[in-house]
Amino acid sequence: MNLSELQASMLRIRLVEESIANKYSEQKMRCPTHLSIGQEAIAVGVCSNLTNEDQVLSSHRAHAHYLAKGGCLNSMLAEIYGKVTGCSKGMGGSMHLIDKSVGFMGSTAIVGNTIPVAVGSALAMKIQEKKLISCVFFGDGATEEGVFYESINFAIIHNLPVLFICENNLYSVYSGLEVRQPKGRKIFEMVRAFGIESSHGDGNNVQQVSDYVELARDKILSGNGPQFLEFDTYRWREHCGPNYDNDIGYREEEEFLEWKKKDPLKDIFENKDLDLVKVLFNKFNAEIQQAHHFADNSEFPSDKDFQQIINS
Amino acid sequence: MNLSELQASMLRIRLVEESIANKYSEQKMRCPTHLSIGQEAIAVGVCSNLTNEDQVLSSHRAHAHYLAKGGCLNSMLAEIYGKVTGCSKGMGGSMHLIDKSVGFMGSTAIVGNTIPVAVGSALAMKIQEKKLISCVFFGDGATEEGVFYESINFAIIHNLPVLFICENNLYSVYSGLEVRQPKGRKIFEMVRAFGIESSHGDGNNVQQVSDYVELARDKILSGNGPQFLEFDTYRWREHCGPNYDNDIGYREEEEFLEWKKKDPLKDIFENKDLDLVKVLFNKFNAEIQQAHHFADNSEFPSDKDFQQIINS
Amino acid sequence: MRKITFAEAINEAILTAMRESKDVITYGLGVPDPKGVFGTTLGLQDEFGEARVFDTPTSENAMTGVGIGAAINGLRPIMVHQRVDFFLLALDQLINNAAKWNFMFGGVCRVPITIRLIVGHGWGQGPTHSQNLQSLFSQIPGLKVVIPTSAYDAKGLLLESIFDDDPVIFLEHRWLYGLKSNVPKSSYRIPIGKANLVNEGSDLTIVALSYMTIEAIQAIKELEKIGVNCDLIDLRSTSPLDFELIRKSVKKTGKLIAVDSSSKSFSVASEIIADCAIESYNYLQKPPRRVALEDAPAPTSFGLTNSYYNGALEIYNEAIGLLGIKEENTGSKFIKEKPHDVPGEWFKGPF
Amino acid sequence: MRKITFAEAINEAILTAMRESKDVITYGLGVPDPKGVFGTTLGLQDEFGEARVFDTPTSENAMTGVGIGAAINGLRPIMVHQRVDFFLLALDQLINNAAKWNFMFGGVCRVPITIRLIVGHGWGQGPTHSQNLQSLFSQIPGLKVVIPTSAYDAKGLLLESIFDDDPVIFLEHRWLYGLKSNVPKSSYRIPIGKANLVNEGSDLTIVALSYMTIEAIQAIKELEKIGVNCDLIDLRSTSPLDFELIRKSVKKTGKLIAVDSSSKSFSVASEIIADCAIESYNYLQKPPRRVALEDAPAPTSFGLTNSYYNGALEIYNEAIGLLGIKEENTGSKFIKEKPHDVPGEWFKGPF
Ligand SMILES: Cc1ncc(C[n+]2csc(CCOP(=O)(O)OP(=O)(O)O)c2C)c(N)n1
Ligand SMILES: Cc1ncc(C[n+]2csc(CCOP(=O)(O)OP(=O)(O)O)c2C)c(N)n1
Ligand SMILES: [Mg+2]
Ligand SMILES: [Mg+2]
Repeated sequence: MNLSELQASMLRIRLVEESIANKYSEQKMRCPTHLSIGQEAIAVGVCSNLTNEDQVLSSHRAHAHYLAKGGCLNSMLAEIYGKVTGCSKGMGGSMHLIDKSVGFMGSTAIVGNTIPVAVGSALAMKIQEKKLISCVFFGDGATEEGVFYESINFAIIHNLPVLFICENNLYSVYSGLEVRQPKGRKIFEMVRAFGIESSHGDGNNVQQVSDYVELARDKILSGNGPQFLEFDTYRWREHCGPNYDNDIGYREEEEFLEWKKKDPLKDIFENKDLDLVKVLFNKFNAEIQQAHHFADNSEFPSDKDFQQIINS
Repeated sequence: MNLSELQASMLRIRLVEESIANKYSEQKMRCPTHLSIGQEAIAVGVCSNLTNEDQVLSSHRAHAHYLAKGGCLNSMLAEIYGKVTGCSKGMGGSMHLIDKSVGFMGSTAIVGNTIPVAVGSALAMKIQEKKLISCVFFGDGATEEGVFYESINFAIIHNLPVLFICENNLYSVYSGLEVRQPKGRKIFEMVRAFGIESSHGDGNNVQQVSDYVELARDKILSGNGPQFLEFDTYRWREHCGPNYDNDIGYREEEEFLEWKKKDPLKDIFENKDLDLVKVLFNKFNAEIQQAHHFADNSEFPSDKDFQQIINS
Repeated sequence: MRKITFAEAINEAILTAMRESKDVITYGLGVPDPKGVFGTTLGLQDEFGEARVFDTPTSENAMTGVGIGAAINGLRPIMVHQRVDFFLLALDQLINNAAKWNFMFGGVCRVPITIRLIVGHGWGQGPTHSQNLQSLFSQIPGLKVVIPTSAYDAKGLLLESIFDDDPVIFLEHRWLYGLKSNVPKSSYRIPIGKANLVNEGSDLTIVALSYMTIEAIQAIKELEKIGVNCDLIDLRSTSPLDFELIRKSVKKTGKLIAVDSSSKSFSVASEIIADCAIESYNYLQKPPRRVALEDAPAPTSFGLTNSYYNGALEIYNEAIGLLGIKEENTGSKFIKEKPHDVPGEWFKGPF
Repeated sequence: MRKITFAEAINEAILTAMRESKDVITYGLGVPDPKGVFGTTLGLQDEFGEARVFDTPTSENAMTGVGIGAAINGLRPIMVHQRVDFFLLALDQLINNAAKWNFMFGGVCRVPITIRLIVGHGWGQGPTHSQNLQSLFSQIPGLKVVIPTSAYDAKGLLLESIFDDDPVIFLEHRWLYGLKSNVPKSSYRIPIGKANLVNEGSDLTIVALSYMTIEAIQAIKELEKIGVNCDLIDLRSTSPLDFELIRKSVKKTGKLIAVDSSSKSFSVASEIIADCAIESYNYLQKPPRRVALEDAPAPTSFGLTNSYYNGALEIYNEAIGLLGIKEENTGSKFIKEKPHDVPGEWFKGPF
């Protein structure tokens, strides 16, 4: 994928997320919803290096990962609308996305708890002698869970094909790093001391992310063991929900503006070829509008659907 | 405490443990019992630097820590015999020792789960503005539990007066380090990357242990934050129970003999002043015999005692 | 007397306790943040400082152990989690340590910790943000489990819990937060283990808890209209559980409906019915009934939650079913003025 | 037919499963060590290699998640823990993930993991090495909970569990390990959810599980001597629970005793009695009874465990109490030839 394809993919995700933000107040998407606006480069930079058989697991903030991996947009929006056409048939909502056909194996709502699951996927790949990797996305907050540490430990011992991607956006809900982690902690350096190869990059630079991941995937597949990458980034909107919340006092407007300058999409917005950009906008917006239409007009799951799932 | 006091304390612990091993087959000590024979230097070196108000928490292998901290011998043996005169009135057995009068705050049977408790003790000391430290003993196996990592993280953030003592005896039950931790892992180096000051020493050299702990305690009390010490050592007998088990195949007799040469008590056994050694032996053996007598002749807790405890 | 919300009552209880004793500390992820755990911890850090009120890493298990360590040293920690579900990470510390500590050390070391856990409901909270685990906690000897309904009870029970010398699980249903009742400004306590007889009647005993009590109140009002008068017992705590009051009531009415917010098997409602069968066998005139959820995880979709959850209507229907009243005779209706998945019109998501 | 022990039957079930399908893997702390988890995992690593049979770090929570990840990729992991109690560290992975995974992804992703948990008993196992948590697991929708008694059942049920497509908690009572029964060498399966009618009689229904079934068998033999004939039902699994067989039996006998190895409140015994009160009300001739432990942690001391635990004698006494038979008429005795805290003469500790 060349630079403009990466950018197109980011733009599509941004527009999907903004459409959700815009329509959230219609109160048809009735579930907790964590937007990735501002963090698109990591999802795209990572997934552009994965095949459909490589696997991804993710967290509560999963939309970008799901879409970057190639997850079906209609199914994602329908899931957020709670419809039976959703990827989880309406059982899971925004925090429980899955599209096995493209190797997106699931996202869950409990911080950190897909990390060992991804390691287990890698274990299966190793036992089944597949030349694939398993990749898991999580935030800076998730690295505080003991299971994070336990999972990496096990992955190293068994030399498993797993890529850990930490999206460090400085916050866990409204709590900054200073109340959650030691001063000066560099996550990627700490984990290196666990015994895993690890690097750190600019999470708003899609090309850099992609380059790091390409290298990491190669290392994994040539038997160098699990790899860890930490990327700095920033969430633009509130932790959960569609709004901006720099006014409520847990972070400064300046900090936000500083990061907005580093918008992963800035190259596209500053692109001279306005026509090309316009074409992309129109194409994606049409697709997105259609997907909302699909979701909105789909049926809710019936009690029979529910029974079928719990009794299957 | 000068060298010979440290040695005397180790000898006393060794003799207590051997008395338990010798009498275990009488089937009066009816509970899982984890002996510390071979590991006495760490317990003694650490506790000789603690005051009665400093606190200690420990694990399933707690006899040495309890005795080194000054815990009552009669109460410990009575507890192992399941008697109401035991430190836990017979409710807990060998794995649940407590003697609050000397700051021994408890030992438990679940690997790693007193580590955060010790951090909580340190938190209380900080809030209550006491110039004390909290100290926790655990094995190499316990460092694999996520709660170990979480606890150190929190202790660093809050700069708590806690001393972590890792007794690395190479095994978790019958499992060697190679199946549990990455090759080349140095626990004390890994935790340094968490953000805690950390060192590593010879756990069979009581003077070295004591020197390290003296320094660490000073650092903690002068506000330098929590400290971590890893000591190498070796368990001589089976994981749980009174026997030797080098024959069953999880470790080599040579390894054992190698470590036996490093017996923390070798100075005392090689001491020229045979009379002094004899006096100590006799004194301790008399005390220990009396303590077994006390324990053996104490009453079991009654159902009334049990009811009183659960309804208190 | 002034009316305040359940959330305000919780906040006031903590403020009161922290003023009464410097041993009380409050912590948890988000405790000092601008939202203050749905308003329940607002103002605490300002008044009591960062040593006694603090945020935490996402480390549920260690933070529980830390609370235990503080508690055995004379502090009275209050730990808060935004959802019960997150606390499943801490069950080793809860069950192997907190619940057993005083026992396993022969009664010489109490653990006065209070663990506030919020139960999610509606607006797509789904399978891992709306579990009702009261019977899981209640089955562990050594724990107390408190589950208030009214703002008045919330304040009095939380104060009692904080000053109780044993570990207390304090379960707060998200939908109660906006409900108001008369709450004295003073410091008062409600004993743990005494249920509340919310309504008296001789035809039927209904036992409920937490938010389900609110639904049951609606149901018994409609039942009154058709001449059915109920004892309504709000449990207030599920461990200890006030079997005595229930037995007394069943002795009078001969009929029992146990209402629970959890799935039905192995529920608090099951325990109540079991006790009734054992202890009140001679007074029971009809088979008891259980109003509880199907044994399934909670679905997320708005299209499913209406039939998944029970409310006043289901309680009402079980009551008339039990009493043998034909449904067509009643004509009763429970019209919902708001979507079924929000606690009130004011709620617009997202959690 | 040859007789083998419960432990040998477990071992044979795993061997059989691993030969039948290369998807089956077995892991846990100590699995390949010389003791082989009380003999149940001996020989596995030799035959199937280090990729499919391996030891683990003491990381219960992650190792459960790893099993889930392997399971959603088509493997059938068997995870082993030497004690149930240690597994409390893993309840987030169990309850929030394994139990709900297939549901919360709309039924497209099953989790065929089997989790073997050993229940300690006696010889000072005490508060954190002998918990009986079957009702804790059973109350979680999405889990199956299997709890075999005989060696025959152990093999057939474990094979069924391994090849079941949902997560199964497999509870093995330590005292059953040495008991022998006829076990075919062949691969056979016993369906999960069907209880076993161990004995037929029309006077009384006794429902038991796991080791308590062994005690109940002794009790009913003595009861027979005084002319009391019992239906004895061994549950085999507590989720799903075979209510149908129990209802059928109670319809015949009109009397029920539910025997459990856990503390009494919120127990499996409670659930059985609740169901009986609801569904078999019209057939119940007497108040049902529960034989279960006091609501307290397990004490360690030999001086307490005798009265803490129930056995054949307590079951016998509840039976004659329920039937209104005067005790002095019976003269029955349950003489113990061994100390009460060991499974047999051969047992000399330490765990
Ligand atoms: C175990 C657990 N604890 C707490 C929460 C509440 N919670 C939801 S998202 C979140 C933030 C986690 O921060 P991070 O991992 O950095 O992800 P981010 O939201 O920043 O993307 C928290 C604490 C949860 N869902 N699970
Ligand atoms: C959570 C938990 N997992 C497993 C066990 C079983 N177990 C008891 S002691 C022990 C060994 C732990 O090794 P280590 O921490 O190195 O201590 P050591 O026995 O070597 O002193 C284990 C695994 C336990 N008690 N608790
Ligand atoms: Mg973050
Ligand atoms: Mg060790």
